[in-house]
Amino acid sequence: MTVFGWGVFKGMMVTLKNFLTSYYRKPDEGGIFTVQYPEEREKKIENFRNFPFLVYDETPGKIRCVACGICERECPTKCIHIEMELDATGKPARKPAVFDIDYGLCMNCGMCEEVCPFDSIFMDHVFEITAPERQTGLVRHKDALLKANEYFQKIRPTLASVIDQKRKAAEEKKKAAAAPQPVPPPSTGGPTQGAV
Amino acid sequence: MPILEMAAKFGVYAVMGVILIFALGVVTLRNLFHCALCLAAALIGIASIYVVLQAEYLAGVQILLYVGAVVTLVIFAIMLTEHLAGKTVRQNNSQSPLAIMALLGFMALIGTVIVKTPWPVTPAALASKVSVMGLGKALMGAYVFPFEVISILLIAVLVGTVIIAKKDTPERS
Amino acid sequence: MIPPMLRGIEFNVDMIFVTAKAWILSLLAQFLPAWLLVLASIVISGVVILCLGPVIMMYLTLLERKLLGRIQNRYGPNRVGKWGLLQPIADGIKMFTKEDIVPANADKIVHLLAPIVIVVPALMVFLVVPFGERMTAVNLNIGLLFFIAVSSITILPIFMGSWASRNKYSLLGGMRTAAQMISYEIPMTLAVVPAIMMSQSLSTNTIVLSQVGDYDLHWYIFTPWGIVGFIVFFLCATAECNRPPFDLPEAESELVAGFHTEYSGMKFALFYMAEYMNAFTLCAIAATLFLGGWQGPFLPSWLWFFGKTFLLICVMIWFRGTFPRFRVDHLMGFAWKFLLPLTLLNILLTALWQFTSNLAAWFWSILILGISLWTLVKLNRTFVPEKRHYPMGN
Amino acid sequence: MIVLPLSHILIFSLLLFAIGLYGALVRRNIIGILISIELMLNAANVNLIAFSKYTSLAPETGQIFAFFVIALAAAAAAVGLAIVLALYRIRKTVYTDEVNLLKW
Repeated sequence: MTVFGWGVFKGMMVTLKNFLTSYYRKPDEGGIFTVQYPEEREKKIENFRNFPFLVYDETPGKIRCVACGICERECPTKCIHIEMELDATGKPARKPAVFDIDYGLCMNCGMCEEVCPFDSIFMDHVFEITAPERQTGLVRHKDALLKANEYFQKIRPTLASVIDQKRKAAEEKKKAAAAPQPVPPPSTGGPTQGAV
Repeated sequence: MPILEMAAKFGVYAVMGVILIFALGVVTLRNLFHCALCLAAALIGIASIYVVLQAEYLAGVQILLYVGAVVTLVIFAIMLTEHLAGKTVRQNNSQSPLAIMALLGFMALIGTVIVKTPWPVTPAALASKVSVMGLGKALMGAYVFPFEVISILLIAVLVGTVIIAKKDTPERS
Repeated sequence: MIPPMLRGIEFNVDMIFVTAKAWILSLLAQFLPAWLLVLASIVISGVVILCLGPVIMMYLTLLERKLLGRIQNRYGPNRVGKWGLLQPIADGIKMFTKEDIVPANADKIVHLLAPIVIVVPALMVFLVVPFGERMTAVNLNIGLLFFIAVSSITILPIFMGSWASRNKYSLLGGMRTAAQMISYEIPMTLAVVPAIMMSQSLSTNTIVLSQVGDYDLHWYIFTPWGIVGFIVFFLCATAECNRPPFDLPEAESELVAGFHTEYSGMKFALFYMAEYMNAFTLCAIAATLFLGGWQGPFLPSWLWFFGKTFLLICVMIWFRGTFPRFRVDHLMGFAWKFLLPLTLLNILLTALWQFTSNLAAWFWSILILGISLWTLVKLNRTFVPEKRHYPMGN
Repeated sequence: MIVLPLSHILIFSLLLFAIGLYGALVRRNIIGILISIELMLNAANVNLIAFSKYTSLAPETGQIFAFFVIALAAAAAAVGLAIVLALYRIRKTVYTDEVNLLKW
């Protein structure tokens, strides 16, 4: 037999319990889990992705990107712009001369990171970006995008280690393939030479 | 404290003047909603006159009943009947000059009566204070019969109003 | 030499405000004529109330947002000031600086008058509230009637506000608010009658004094009719100041903001202030009538008064954190078909309570209350339409 | 305790009554007439209270009569407005001179 007002009483008890427990319960079991943003920071999650950046191995000169343009085509918001560098003879030098990403347009989807065959573009953890002017202020040129491999290892240790092993293995395989047959003329190694 | 006395008396005359102005507003304003608001203001003024005449309980009842209920009723009626079209409609009919003359005559007659007759004002009456307890006893004592008749009448009015105002929708089968 | 005003007041924490006022008056007495002193004491009380009202309103808004936050597992505002204490001031500045938009074909005068006319009764009610021993601003012997009459005036400015802004939503909101406030005013007035009957007077001070007793068991809430009266009065109080779960008229989801849709800036702040001050005074009167006003064992009287009122306001906020909104017909049905008969029966109970002995009185009054509640619930069984069957199958 | 000469209050209520009467006679809108009648009733109330205060009859009589007048005025207003609503629903008008046919 439903006593009149019993549901009302139960409802009030729920909110009262919630009110009281919010004072002493710890965040993960029912307490208040709000993070006071500027003072406290959320603990870093490795796969948190924000604007892309380019990786270089030792010196900014040895950039991994070969300006193949796959990410430029794949980017849904078309915010990447690449121009191939031409060496003295006018042949493409497999290096990007100009590599612009418009952070204003980029929606942090991470497509460029997935499609990049040369592990050269990854998503960063830096999200507090401001610029004085909206249209042109947020366009990042190549030198602003370049970051060292150590930084990449620091922010995404697991992924970075996997990629480094892969690159080292490719390195050994290439060196092994190149070393044992010093005799055959260098012409056969032409097509794989660019796979670095 | 003669100054306070004199200031209070002046205040009462001022309130009376304000009430008369609001009353004129009730009668002459074109927009009926403004009339109802002037009526509310006039009634609150009259409640303050009751306080001056040491009938506080009645002032409270007056505000509660008149301003709280009757004026709200009038405003409900205005809202339901006044279509918002701002068509300027002649508010008063043609007999207004005739009515004014008749009223002036009526006022002159009653005015002279008021001023001329020596009212039996007794200082004892001025001093007597009506307590709420006294009112209750009188209502329950000497005036208990009209009190009951009024309650029956109010119930009759309640039922009557609902029946008249109810939209007579055809009885759903 | 104690100045004449101060004689007869014992100096302890309880009388701190009374002595403060008397001391100020004794200071003024040196260079003011006698009759001006009377005005001075009126002015002092007036200034105190005029400051008390808005400050209470500001910190009620903060309290509400803090408690609601805690109920919903988040902090309330804590950015402006130490624990968000300066938040009301920030809100106030925001309200002042906001642009004051008046709709094009609105009725200018009435649009301007409405917020003013709604704040005046909200402030006037403070006169009658007994803040502590000998701390009622004006000791009217028709205190309670004054309170009910003044709080019944608030229906008018709501009409003015909704009619003047020439907007369908505000007109609908205004009509609903007026209907709700009228239908909840009657049970509220009748819920007050038992307290008046038992204390033989309308003045709030004597009502509090009539609840004096050892161990404070003489509060009216510790009697069967007191409990019922308190619950009904408190429900009607929440409905009277349009607070959830009775806040249909200004329900954001349905009527944008009810009657104060077309108001912004300072005028909206006045509407907002009037609502919160009404909430405070209604809780104060509920505490005075049923919880023994400033009665309390050790603490000074005004501390007891503010504690009880604070407790009741927290319950109102608690309601807001818990309950969904009433539907219009349930809202009206609840007032007319449930609360009104209950209060009438409550008055009968108090009458019988006065003449019978204590123990037996408890027994049969609970009996009567139980039976009447049961019948009322049965009578109010909500009309359940017969199950609708769809031709195409469900 | 403010003591006004009785005749001043009577003149005030006479003026109020005259204004109410003028409104009732002259106004075209039925609700306007009803409001003016309220004014006239209030003028009568003021008179009742003034006499009960100043002359030595039993002091409560004036106030009790005033209660009954208020109750009756409320009842009259309620029924009057109900009739106005019914009239408005049928004839779509609240102006007295447009409602002059005895049979509609």
